[in-house]
Amino acid sequence: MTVLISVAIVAPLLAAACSLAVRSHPPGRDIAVLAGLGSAALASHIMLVTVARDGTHTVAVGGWAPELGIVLVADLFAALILPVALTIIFVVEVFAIGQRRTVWAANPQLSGPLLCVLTSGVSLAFLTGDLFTLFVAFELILVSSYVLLTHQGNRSQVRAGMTYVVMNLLASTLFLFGVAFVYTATGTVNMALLAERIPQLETGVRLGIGAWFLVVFGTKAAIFPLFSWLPDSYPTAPTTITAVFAGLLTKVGIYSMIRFHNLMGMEDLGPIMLLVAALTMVLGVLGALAQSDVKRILSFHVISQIGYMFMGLSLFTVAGTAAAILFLIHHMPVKAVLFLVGGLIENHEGSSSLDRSGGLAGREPLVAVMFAIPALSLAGIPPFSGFVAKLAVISAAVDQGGTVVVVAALLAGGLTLLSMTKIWNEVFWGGRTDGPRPRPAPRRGRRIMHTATALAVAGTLMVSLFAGTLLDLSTEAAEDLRRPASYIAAVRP
Amino acid sequence: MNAALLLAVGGLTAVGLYLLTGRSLSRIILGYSLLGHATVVALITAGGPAGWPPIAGQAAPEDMSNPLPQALTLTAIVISFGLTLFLLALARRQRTLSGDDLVEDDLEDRRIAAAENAPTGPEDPVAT
Amino acid sequence: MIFSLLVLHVAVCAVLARAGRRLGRGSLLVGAVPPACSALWGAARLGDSQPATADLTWVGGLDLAMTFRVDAFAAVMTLIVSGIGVLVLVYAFGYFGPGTAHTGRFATTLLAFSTAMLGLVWADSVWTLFVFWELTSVTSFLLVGHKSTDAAVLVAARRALMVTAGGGLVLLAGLLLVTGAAGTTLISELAPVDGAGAGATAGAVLVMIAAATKSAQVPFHAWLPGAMVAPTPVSAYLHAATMVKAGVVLVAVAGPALSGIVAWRGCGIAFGVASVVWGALGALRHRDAKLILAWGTVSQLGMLITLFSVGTPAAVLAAVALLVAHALFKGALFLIVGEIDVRAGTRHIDELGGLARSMPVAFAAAVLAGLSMAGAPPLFGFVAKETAIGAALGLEGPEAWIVGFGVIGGSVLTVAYTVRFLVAVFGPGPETPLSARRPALSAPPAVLAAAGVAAFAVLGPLDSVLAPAAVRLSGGAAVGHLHRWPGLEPALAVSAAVLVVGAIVGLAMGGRPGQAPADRAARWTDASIDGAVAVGRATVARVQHGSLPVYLVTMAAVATLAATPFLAGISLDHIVAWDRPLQGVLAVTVVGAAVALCWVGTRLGAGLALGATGIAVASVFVVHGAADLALTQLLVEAAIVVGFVLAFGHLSRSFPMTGLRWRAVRMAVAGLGGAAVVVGLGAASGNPVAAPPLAELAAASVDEGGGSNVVNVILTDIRGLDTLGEVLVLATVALGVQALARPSASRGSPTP
Amino acid sequence: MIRLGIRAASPFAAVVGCYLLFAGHNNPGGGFAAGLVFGAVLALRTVAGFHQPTYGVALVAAGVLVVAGVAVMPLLWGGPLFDQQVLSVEAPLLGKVKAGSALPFDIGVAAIVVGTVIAALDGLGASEFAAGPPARSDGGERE
Repeated sequence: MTVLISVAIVAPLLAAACSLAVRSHPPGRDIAVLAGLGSAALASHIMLVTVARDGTHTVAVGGWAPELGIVLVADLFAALILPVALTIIFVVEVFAIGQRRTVWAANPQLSGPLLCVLTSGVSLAFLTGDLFTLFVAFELILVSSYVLLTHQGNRSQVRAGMTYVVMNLLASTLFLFGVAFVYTATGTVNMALLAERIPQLETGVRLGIGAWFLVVFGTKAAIFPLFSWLPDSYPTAPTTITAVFAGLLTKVGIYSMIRFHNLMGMEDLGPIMLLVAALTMVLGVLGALAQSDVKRILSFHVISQIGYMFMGLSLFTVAGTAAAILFLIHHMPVKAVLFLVGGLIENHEGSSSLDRSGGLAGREPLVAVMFAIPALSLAGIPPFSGFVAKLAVISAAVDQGGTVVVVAALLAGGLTLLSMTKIWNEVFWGGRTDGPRPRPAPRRGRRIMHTATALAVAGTLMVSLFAGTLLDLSTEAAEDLRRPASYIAAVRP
Repeated sequence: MNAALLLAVGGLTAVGLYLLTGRSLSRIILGYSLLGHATVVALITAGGPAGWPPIAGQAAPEDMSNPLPQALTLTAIVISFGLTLFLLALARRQRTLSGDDLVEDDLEDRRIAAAENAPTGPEDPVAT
Repeated sequence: MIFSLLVLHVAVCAVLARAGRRLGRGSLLVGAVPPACSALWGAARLGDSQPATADLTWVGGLDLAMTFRVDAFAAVMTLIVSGIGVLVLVYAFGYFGPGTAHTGRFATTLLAFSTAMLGLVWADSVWTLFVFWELTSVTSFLLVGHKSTDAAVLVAARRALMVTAGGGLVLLAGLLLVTGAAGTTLISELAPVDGAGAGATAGAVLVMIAAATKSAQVPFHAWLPGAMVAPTPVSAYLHAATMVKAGVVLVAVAGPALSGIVAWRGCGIAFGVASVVWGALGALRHRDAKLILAWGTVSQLGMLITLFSVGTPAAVLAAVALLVAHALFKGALFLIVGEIDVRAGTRHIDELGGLARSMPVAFAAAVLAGLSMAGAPPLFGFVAKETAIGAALGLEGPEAWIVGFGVIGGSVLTVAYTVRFLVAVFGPGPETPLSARRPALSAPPAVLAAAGVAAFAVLGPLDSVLAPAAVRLSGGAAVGHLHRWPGLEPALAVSAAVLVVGAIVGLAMGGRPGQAPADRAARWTDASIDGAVAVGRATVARVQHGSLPVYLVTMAAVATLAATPFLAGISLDHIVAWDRPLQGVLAVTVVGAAVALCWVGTRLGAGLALGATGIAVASVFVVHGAADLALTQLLVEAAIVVGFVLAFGHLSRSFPMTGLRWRAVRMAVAGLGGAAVVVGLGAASGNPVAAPPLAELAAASVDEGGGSNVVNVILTDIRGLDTLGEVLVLATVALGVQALARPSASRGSPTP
Repeated sequence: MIRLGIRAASPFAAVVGCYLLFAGHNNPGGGFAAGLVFGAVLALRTVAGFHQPTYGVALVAAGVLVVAGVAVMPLLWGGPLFDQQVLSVEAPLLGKVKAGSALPFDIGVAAIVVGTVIAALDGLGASEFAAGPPARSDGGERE
């Protein structure tokens, strides 16, 4: 287990260093990156099998006791989400290799190593059982995302980068204040110990800490009213980068909330969180309706969908938490695929703007299919994964009698479908518009891009096919989260 | 808890926030630095009272200042140092592109807001 | 068998998707194979009293399963869905001339739709039904939008999808409530839930609304006439025979469980009667032959919804008969109009005429189908309508009046628009020139029309098939029988009167020239869809204004708000002024330096003030006993000041001024933010639940870490992982800084 | 005059850096501080116009390799991640140094810090600063 966890965290780093060392040699560079990302992804899959079979594993880094050192905890929750995330990054990197030599590509010398660093940060964030290490992991993810976002240095990227960087810097600052609050009240930053001690705090302090970390994690997760950075920044990055961001970054925030707020017993915040969830869902999708660029539409949908996960979390029931976890598993690949398809649209149409494209379904039926499946899934149309996830969230809410949030969720679902229809009608149907088109990717690159996207689409279909198993696992993970004693016992045997 | 240090934390945070919400990137960086100071002071304040430097052998453990927040803040300082460097580079890039260091509004957001506020004719049924 | 058939459908779909382009028009015939198999199987099952079932768990935790149950009613529906499906696919072979583009795609989608529809009528679990329900919406969207380069087509397709799939969302909510109240998700096990709580009632109403959207009931009907932009085979199949029946099927199968709920019956009858009348009026006013039929469909669907909602055994039997009759006659009429459209090049009734002579087969078929629609003997439509009128007359109370009005008034109007249609299209007038005859076009409608006659002829066996279906849908009650000749009853008199009055009205309307009515409902539907977009614009213009400072102020304000619970936990007992007096001095210095930093007008000066603040903070660390921290702080501060000067040194002009009000807002939020942090720290430290393990750290550092500088041991060993992350941040920054310095090294400049 | 001063101070500062690097485990200091001191030397030399080092990224890559290597090395003999191995070494000038794997770790840290400083010097245009007012034509595309 130690090996698996170490591989997931450190292998991408070694790959990044190697890739930087041979950065003027493209094949070596790509092989190093793919090897690092691939081995991490593989390790995470083995980890899932192991954890599902044997239960939670912990690794005391450096052999120190949890009171002193850092503990890495591979519980079922982490083991469920990590493979999804790491596989997405791997597939996106494959796509990126196909996208080379087009004007939409990221700089391969940088994007590979940076994706590796990001991967490492994601693994660390999912596996850590330490609040401060979580901060470091966040910073690792963020700093690599800052650089990935701005490394081409054009004007829109620098502008968007500033919004993104500065807002997240403030969030990180708030995180540190939060650590100070927690540390002064409990004398530790170990999550298991916190799960013991925070519920003992007096109500005001406990809720204050909970609410404060809602703001901290909520900014990363882009919930209402802290989402403004997202739609401004995501669309400006190269497609592959956006795919990773959209698939992963906000989810790390949701993940942290699901872990933190469940373990620390923040049920009292539930009602207000449900309100925030409803607003996030509806405002996100309304924002998407107003946009006229595929990548911007999809960016707003990230927010809207975050609302569903937040809704599941806010219910603070096993069913709700399980639904949120299942939604995470469904959403990450679906969103990444949609952005990859956005990249394909750019490649075929010369732009991701709705006004400048049309009739793609006739010319590239495969792209149309690869868009339709995740788009329908996003809108919650059966039999795709989004339906199961949405049904899980909504039925958990119905059990709790949350009428307002259910109505909001259904409304958001309908409007999501409307905005997907908008993309479909204007990009895939309709007449072809003329205009200057940049040179598309060469044939081989196109084949790689299509294969990577198709693989990812197949992945989303697998999520749907095995939704039953995944929901069972999610429920098991949610039971552990809702019963912190098991987590504590795993960390301090 | 130490009122003097609390004052420093509060003051640094307030001034930092004020500077951070400015429109000039140089002030944003100043604000971020101050906020960084504030977090560091907050963390060591959270760690307990002042004491001797935590070097084993030079002072008894009970007389030492709490080393853990110091280690945490060292990590935090280094991170914020790195991020400040990055912000500086971003600012320099912005200067190259636009000639000053002002943060610009998002153009697409502005365009949509403007389209909303401007009186528009009947909508094209297909475009919407 | 159920799964094998579904797999066969899907497999052929996949083959067509791959090879459709190569097969061209032939793929329509290939696509007819699976429906033919299903139809044969359905026909074989007709007499079987034992339902066929199949079950496959999908998501156990949510009771999501693919559960199918083909009972007497489902077998009848199978025959309609697949039988007409075969005919339509064959017809489409003739409809699309050789060399028409995208026929492969059309065949794939049509077959996919057929599969979804089969799944829907076979479903036993409500979630299975829901899955296929939404699939029919999506596939019908693709079919309606088949001619996708036309802007009007896109609007119609979007309208159809949004209404039917939006109805799907309502259905989702309704099903959750109903199944919650009933305690099962299996339709066959739904016990009557009359008198249950508000949840069940709300659920029933939502289910009824969903059915109304799918079955194009007023006021959700606008999508159906709009969907007539689709190729005629689609209109005949989806918008007459099958998909629009999905809502009817839902009302039918849910009827036994829900018809005890007054709101369910009331809603259904309201939707139904309104649609019967409004649809028929629409059919009387429109001048496009296809639209006449489409509006007629709205009317007929209203009749079906009414009868199923009423739910008495007689009404259910009438509804089942009408369901079958409608599929036969409306399918035939649509196909005939399609043939006329293809051969004459128009379907506007003003431009058509004299087709009775030039298209004798079509004429004969149209007359048979039309008379069946009008409910004239000796056709199956007569039996159905006769039973319906009888059922309406058998009701009591206010329901009797409303339903009676709907059924009888609707019948009159039906006769009227049928007569008008037949006269206008086939009657006297300038003969429309036609193109060559295509057998594949004329055979399927003739078959369907003949089936209407045959059904009347062999009513006995048919009754033995339909009556069990009706028994199933009326919750097991005895339903009586269909009669070829009901005898001299009030219903017969009413029927005769209906025919006479209707014919007069129809003939009177037929010759009148006029304008097609404006499609207000469609406009309203589109306006409400566009309204959502407009609301989106308005919202986003407020929320997402693109200004970073506003975002930051929002965030700081939210954080301040989040800190309010701390106020409840604050106490002052544990607060000391200072541990060492010097701290007080230094704290004031720090704050003073920071405030000074605010006042400095130039960037260079600000950089230096920043340095001063840093030094003051470092002194705080020294006093606190944090030597490493102080050292690092000084070094970092120096580096940052140098960097600041390097980056901004050339920009010597002073900071831009901002508005006074905005500055006040910033000051307020900043002050509150500072206070929030102080309150948070003060409250959190008030009553700590545990003390940090200081002695253990010091001991561990020496014993196991091998160093006496505890901080350094923590950094490199105990919390080495953090340090690893920290230096990786630096490494990444190094890459980023270099990339920003030389952006030309990176290829490309995406996004305009 | 300044250049001369910087030239003279460089070796001295380098020694200070080394001290911080090796002494950090027992006294204030450590890899980060040492790296910054080294970096400061390079920065001063650059600003003074001696030469601008260009091996920043390579140094960073090497540092990452070392640091990540130290982290996973214990796995080879089955220890946990970051398991500390302590050795006692007699070093000149510093006396007895109990150096463990913390030392290569600190060296890796220092390497990354120096690399970052070099990259930052490049990124913030230190050489331009030395050469006078900045040139606008640094290859950035204007839109």
